[in-house]
Amino acid sequence: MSAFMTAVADGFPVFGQALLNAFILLATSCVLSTFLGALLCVVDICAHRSVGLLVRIYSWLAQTTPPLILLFLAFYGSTMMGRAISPMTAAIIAFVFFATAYYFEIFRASYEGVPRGQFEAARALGIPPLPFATGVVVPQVIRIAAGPFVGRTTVLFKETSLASAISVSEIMSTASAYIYSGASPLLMVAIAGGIYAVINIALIALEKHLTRKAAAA
Amino acid sequence: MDFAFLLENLPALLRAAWTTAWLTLATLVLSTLIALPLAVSGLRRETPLSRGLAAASTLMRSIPTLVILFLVYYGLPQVGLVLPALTTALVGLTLSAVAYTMEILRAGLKSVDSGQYEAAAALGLPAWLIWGRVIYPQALRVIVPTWLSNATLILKGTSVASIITIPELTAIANEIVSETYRPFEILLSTAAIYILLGSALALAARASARRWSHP
Amino acid sequence: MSTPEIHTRPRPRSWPQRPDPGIAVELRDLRLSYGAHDILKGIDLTVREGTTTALVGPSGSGKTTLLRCVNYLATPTAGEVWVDGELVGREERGGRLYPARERILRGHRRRTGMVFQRFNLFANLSALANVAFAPVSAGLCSRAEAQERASVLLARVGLSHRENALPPQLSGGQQQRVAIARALAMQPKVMLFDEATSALDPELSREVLAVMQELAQTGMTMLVVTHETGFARTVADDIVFMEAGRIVSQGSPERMFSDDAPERVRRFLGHAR
Amino acid sequence: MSTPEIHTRPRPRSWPQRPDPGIAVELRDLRLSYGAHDILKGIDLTVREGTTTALVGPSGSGKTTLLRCVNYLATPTAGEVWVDGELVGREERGGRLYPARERILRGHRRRTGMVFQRFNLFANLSALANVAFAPVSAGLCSRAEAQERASVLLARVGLSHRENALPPQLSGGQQQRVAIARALAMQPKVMLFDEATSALDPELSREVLAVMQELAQTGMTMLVVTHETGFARTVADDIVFMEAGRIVSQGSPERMFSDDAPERVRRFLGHAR
Amino acid sequence: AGPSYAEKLATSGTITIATTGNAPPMTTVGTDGKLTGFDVELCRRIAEGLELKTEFVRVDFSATIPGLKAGRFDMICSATARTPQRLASPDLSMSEPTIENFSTLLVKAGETTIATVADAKGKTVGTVRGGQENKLLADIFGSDITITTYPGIAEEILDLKNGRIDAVAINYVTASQHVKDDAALKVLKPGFAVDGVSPYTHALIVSRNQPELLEAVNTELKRLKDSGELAALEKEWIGGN
Ligand SMILES: Nc1ncnc2c1ncn2[C@@H]1O[C@H](COP(=O)(O)OP(=O)(O)OP(=O)(O)O)[C@@H](O)[C@H]1O
Ligand SMILES: Nc1ncnc2c1ncn2[C@@H]1O[C@H](COP(=O)(O)OP(=O)(O)OP(=O)(O)O)[C@@H](O)[C@H]1O
Ligand SMILES: [Mg+2]
Ligand SMILES: [Mg+2]
Repeated sequence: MSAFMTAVADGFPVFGQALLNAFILLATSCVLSTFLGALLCVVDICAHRSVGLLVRIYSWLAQTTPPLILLFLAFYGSTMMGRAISPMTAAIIAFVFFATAYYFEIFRASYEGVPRGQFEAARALGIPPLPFATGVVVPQVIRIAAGPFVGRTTVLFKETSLASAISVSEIMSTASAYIYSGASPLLMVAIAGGIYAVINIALIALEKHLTRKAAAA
Repeated sequence: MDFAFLLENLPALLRAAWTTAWLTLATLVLSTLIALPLAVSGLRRETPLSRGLAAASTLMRSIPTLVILFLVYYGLPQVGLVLPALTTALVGLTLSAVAYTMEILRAGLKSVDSGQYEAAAALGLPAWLIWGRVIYPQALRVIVPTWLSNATLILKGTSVASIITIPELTAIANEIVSETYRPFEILLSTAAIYILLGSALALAARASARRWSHP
Repeated sequence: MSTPEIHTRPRPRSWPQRPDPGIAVELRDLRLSYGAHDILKGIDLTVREGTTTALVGPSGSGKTTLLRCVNYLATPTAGEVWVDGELVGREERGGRLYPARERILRGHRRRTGMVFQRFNLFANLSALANVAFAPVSAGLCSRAEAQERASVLLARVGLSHRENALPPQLSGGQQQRVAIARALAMQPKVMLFDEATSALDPELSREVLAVMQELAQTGMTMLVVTHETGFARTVADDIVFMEAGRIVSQGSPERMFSDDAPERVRRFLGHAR
Repeated sequence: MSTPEIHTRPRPRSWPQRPDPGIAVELRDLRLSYGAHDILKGIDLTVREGTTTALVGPSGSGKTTLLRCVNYLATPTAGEVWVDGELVGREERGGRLYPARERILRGHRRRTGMVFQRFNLFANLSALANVAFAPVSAGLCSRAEAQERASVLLARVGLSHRENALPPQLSGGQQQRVAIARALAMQPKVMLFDEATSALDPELSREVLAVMQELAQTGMTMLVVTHETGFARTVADDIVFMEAGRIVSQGSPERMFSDDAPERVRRFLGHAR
Repeated sequence: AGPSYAEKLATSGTITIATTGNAPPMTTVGTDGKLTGFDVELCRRIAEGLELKTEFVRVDFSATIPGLKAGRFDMICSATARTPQRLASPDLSMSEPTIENFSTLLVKAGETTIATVADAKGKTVGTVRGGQENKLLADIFGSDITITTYPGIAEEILDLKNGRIDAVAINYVTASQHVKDDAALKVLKPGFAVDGVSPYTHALIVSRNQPELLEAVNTELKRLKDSGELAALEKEWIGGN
C-alpha cells in the first residue's frame, strides 16, 4: 500500500497535467460546440427547409462516425493539407465536430418545448424577432435544455479519454501509463474511474441545484 | 485507395461488424426492456425505490463504461467471481445503457398529459396496463428521436468491449492496422460501416415506432 | 326528494360503521393536506341512491379534490369514504383495517365512473376502443362482448356514427360523450363529473348536459362539480356549496336559489350569468 | 347604435378603397383556405369605432380564424382587411400593392391588441415585465417609461399587488387580466378577444368580463369571440353569428335575442343557459 | 508528406519520434510522466549522433503509421518487429535490426503442465491484438489451441493470474521484464522456433519517402553497434541474456 502511496505522490503532477488537458479539451469544445450548436439551431429554425435537411444530415454523420476516426481526420488531415496543428487543437476540432451535433439536437428539441402560444402572442403584439428571441425564447430554452445539456456534457467528458489516440495525454492514458510502469491495473483504472465519477456527479449536482434555484425564483 | 487490399481484409471487418451489430442490438434490446418498467418508478410520486434508482443512474452515467467493464472483468475474479467476456460485456454495456435509456423514457412519459393516467386509474385499470397500453404508446413520439440519438452512442460505445477481449469492429480494425501498417483504407471503411449500421438502426427504429404508436 | 342537513354525526368510532342502505356515497370527516397545506378540512356528505348532487364553489375551494377522494385518486389524510356500502381505500385483514392494496383499490374504483373536464380520452385509441378498453383489460368480459356493449353505449350518447374516429377527430362535445360512455362501460354505482362541460361551447355543452340529465332520470347516482347553474337548478336534487375546503352550505335547489340562501351562496350563484 | 346589414357591396375593384372615416375594422370578401379546405368563405364585416361586436357561433365555424385574419396572424387567401383606415398585410411600392414585409406587418399588428383563450403570457417574465416588454422591444418608449405605464395598466385591471408575480403564480383570471394589460400597452385601436373567459370559473370569468366591459365603456373598439351570451347581450352593440365559414346572421342584441332572430340563431342562443 | 530529412535538419533541428509507451522495457512511461525504455534511449543516442534534438510523442499504436505518413512524425520506435509483411509495406521503411528477440510463453510460477512452449497445445493462451504471436500460435497449433486476444499486456497478465488463460504468448524481452517485477510469473526458454518469425529482430521505422533519414539512422546504428554502446544499452534495459 505504501508503494501505492508513493506512486500516487509521484504521480500527482502527472495526473494533474492529464486532468488539466482533459479540462481544457472539455471546456473549449463544450463552449465552442454550444455556440455552434445554438447557431445551427437558429439556422435550422429560420432558414429554408433544404438547409435544415443539410443540418440534419451533418448531425447524423457527426453522431454516427466513431470519434476516433474524426480525431485521426483532424490530426492527420490537417497535416496533409499542409498545415500541421497541435494534437490538442486537432482534438478540439474533432470534439467540436461531433459535440456540436449533440448540442444542436438538444437545443432544437428544447426550442420545440417552448409553448407555441407565446409565439402567437409575440406576433400579435408586433414584437420584433430579436428581442422576442433573447427576452422570452432563449431563457425558456435554457431552462428546458439544462438537464439534457449537462447529461451530454458528462458523456463528452468521458469521451476525452479518446484523445490519447493522437497524443493528448489525459486521465485514462495516464492511468494506463502507470499500469505499464508497474502499478496495479485495477487500482489505476479505479482511480481514473473515480476522477470521472467525482467530476461528473459534481456537474450533475450543480445542474440540479441551479435548476431548483431557478424554479424557486 | 487500394481496393484489392481492402477486399482482402473486408471479410474480417464484416465479421467484426457483425459482432458489433449484435452486441449493439442486444444492448439496446436488453437495456430498453429493463428501463421500460424502471422509468415508470417515481414518475407519479417519489418512493425510496425511485430515489435509489435515480442515484444509481447518476453514478452509472458518471463513470466511463470502460472502467465498469475493466473492473468487472479483471477485478471480480480476484474475489472469486469469474464471468465470461461476453456476459461481462453485455452486463456492463447494458448497465450503463439502462441509465441513459431510463432518463430518455422518463422524459417521454412526462410529456404525456397526466390526465391520461388519471382517467385510466379512475376506471380501475392496473398500472402495467395503463403504462403499457395508454402512456407508452403516446410517449413514443417524444421518445424515439432521443432514443435513436442515444443508440448511436451505444453503437459507438460497444468498441470498449475490446478491452475485455471481444473481437468487435474497432478492435479488429486496429488489429489489421497493426499487422499490415495500412491504416487509411481500414479506418475509413470502418467509419463507413459504423455509419451504415447507425442508419440501419435509425430506419428500424422509425419503422417500429410507426408500428407501435398505432396499436 | 331528500334535503339532507349538514351532518353533525358523532366522531367515527374505532371500527367504521356501514352507512344505512339506500346511501350511495357517504363521506365522514374527510380531510386532506398537501404538506402543511390543508385542502379539505373535514367534509361530511351523504348522497342517496338515485339522486344527483351538484357541487359548486369558487376556484380552489377543493371540489376537484373532494371528487378525487371519492375514488381514491387522491388519498385522504383522514376520514372515511363509503361507496355503495363499502369502505373505499381500506381492506380488512385479520380483524384490522389496512390501506387497501392496489388490486383491492382497483375494485373500489370500478364502483365509480369519473368524467373529467378535459375529457382525457386515450389519445391512441378509437372511440369504440376507448369504451371497450377497460372492461376487457379488467377481465370483465370478452373482447367481442365489450365491443358490442361499447357500441350500445355509444348509441346511447348519440355517437353510433363515430365509433372508429380517433379523439382528435371528434368535437369537444363528442369527446366528452365518449368519455361518459367509457365510464358507464364499467357499470359504476356512482358517476362523478368534474366540470364536464366547461371546456365546451354552449351548443356542445348542451349536448353533454342532455346526456347527463338523461342519466339522472334513469336513476344513476351522480356527484357533479359544475359551473352550470342552470343544470344545478333543474337537474340536481341537492346543491352543496364549498369554500376553502369546507362545505359552507347545502340544500335543495329551491332553497339555494331562493332569498333564504346564505348571503355568500347568493352572491356566488346569483351573479352567475 | 348601429344595426349593420349583411354587406352586399360590389366586388372590390382593382385598387382597394379606404373605408369611410369612423370605421375601425372592415373586412371585404375575406376568404381563407387550408389546402382544399375552405375555412372562411367570403366574410364582409364592418365594425364602427368605439363599438363592441360579439362573434358567436358553433365550434369550428371559423371565429378564431377570422380574428387571426384581422391582425394577419393568419394570411387570408383573398379579400381585404382594413383596420383604422389602413389596409393590413399589404404595402404599396411604386404604385402597386405587394404582400407586406414582416417589418411593415409588425406595424399593422400593433394597431390591434389580441387576448387569447389560454392567456399565452411569457412564462419567464413577471406580470410587469410581460406588460412592459412589447413597447420597449418595439422601441416605442424607454424601459422606465414602459414600466411606469405597465404599472398604471396593471392597476387598471386591479393587479397592482401582483406586479412581480410570475405567470404560474397567478390565478387564471389574474393571468388573463395581465394579458389584457399587455395588449393595451401597445395602445391598439382595436382589441380582439378570443374566448378570453372560457378557461375560467364563473367568478374569475366575471373578473375578466368586468374589465372588458369597462374597456367597452371607455370607448375602445372591440371584436369579441365569446360563448358568454350574457356578455354578448348586455355589452355588445352588434352580434355576428357565424357558421361554416360564413356570417349567417348579424344584428343588434335586441334583435338577435328576440323571436325575430333567425331560427338557427335562436336555437344556438335561445337554449343557452 | 512532410519536409525531407535534409530540410528538417536545416530548419528545426528536431526529430519527432512516436512511441506507445506501453511495452516495457522497450518503451514505457516513468512515474515522472517522461517516456523512457530501451527503444526510447536508443533513439536519443541516434539523434545525438545526428546532432538533432528529440521530441517524443506518445500515441496509440494505430495512430503511429498515419502520423508517419502525414509527416507528423519522422520515426516510430515502439518495440516493432521486423516482419516480412511490414518490410513489404509501401508506406514505411524499417531500419537495420536493433536487438534480437523471440516469442515464448509466460506462465504462472507454479505452473506444472506447461514446461515447454509445445505444451500450449490444447490450452487457452492470451495474445496482444496485432502482435505477431497471434499468427504464430495459429500456424503451429491450428485448431488445437484457444487464443484470446487482449488490448494490452497488462490485461493478459491480469487474466493469467485470474485463471481465465493458461499462458501468455509474448516476446521474451517483455516477458523477462514482467518476471523481474513479479515473482508469481515465469517465462519459458527456449521459446518458439519458426523460420522467419521467431527468433526475430526489432527495428525502428521511418517513412518510405525519407530515404536519407533511413540511411542516416542505419549509419548511426552501425556506429553504436561497433562502439559497444548498443550492447551497453541492451544490458542496462534488458539484461545480460
Ligand atoms: N397535488 C397538489 N399539491 C398541492 N396542492 C394542490 C394539489 N392539488 C390541488 N392543490 C390545491 O388544492 C386546492 C384545491 O384544489 P381543487 O382543484 O380541488 O379546487 P377546485 O375547487 O376543483 O377548483 P377549480 O374550480 O379551479 O377546479 C387548490 O388551492 C390547489 O392549489
Ligand atoms: N392550421 C390549420 N390547418 C387546417 N385547418 C385548420 C387550421 N386552423 C383551423 N383549421 C380548421 O378551420 C376550422 C375553423 O377553425 P376555428 O378555430 O377558426 O373555429 P372556431 O370557430 O374558433 O371554433 P372554436 O369555437 O372551437 O374555437 C376548423 O374546422 C379547423 O379544423
Ligand atoms: Mg377543479
Ligand atoms: Mg376558436
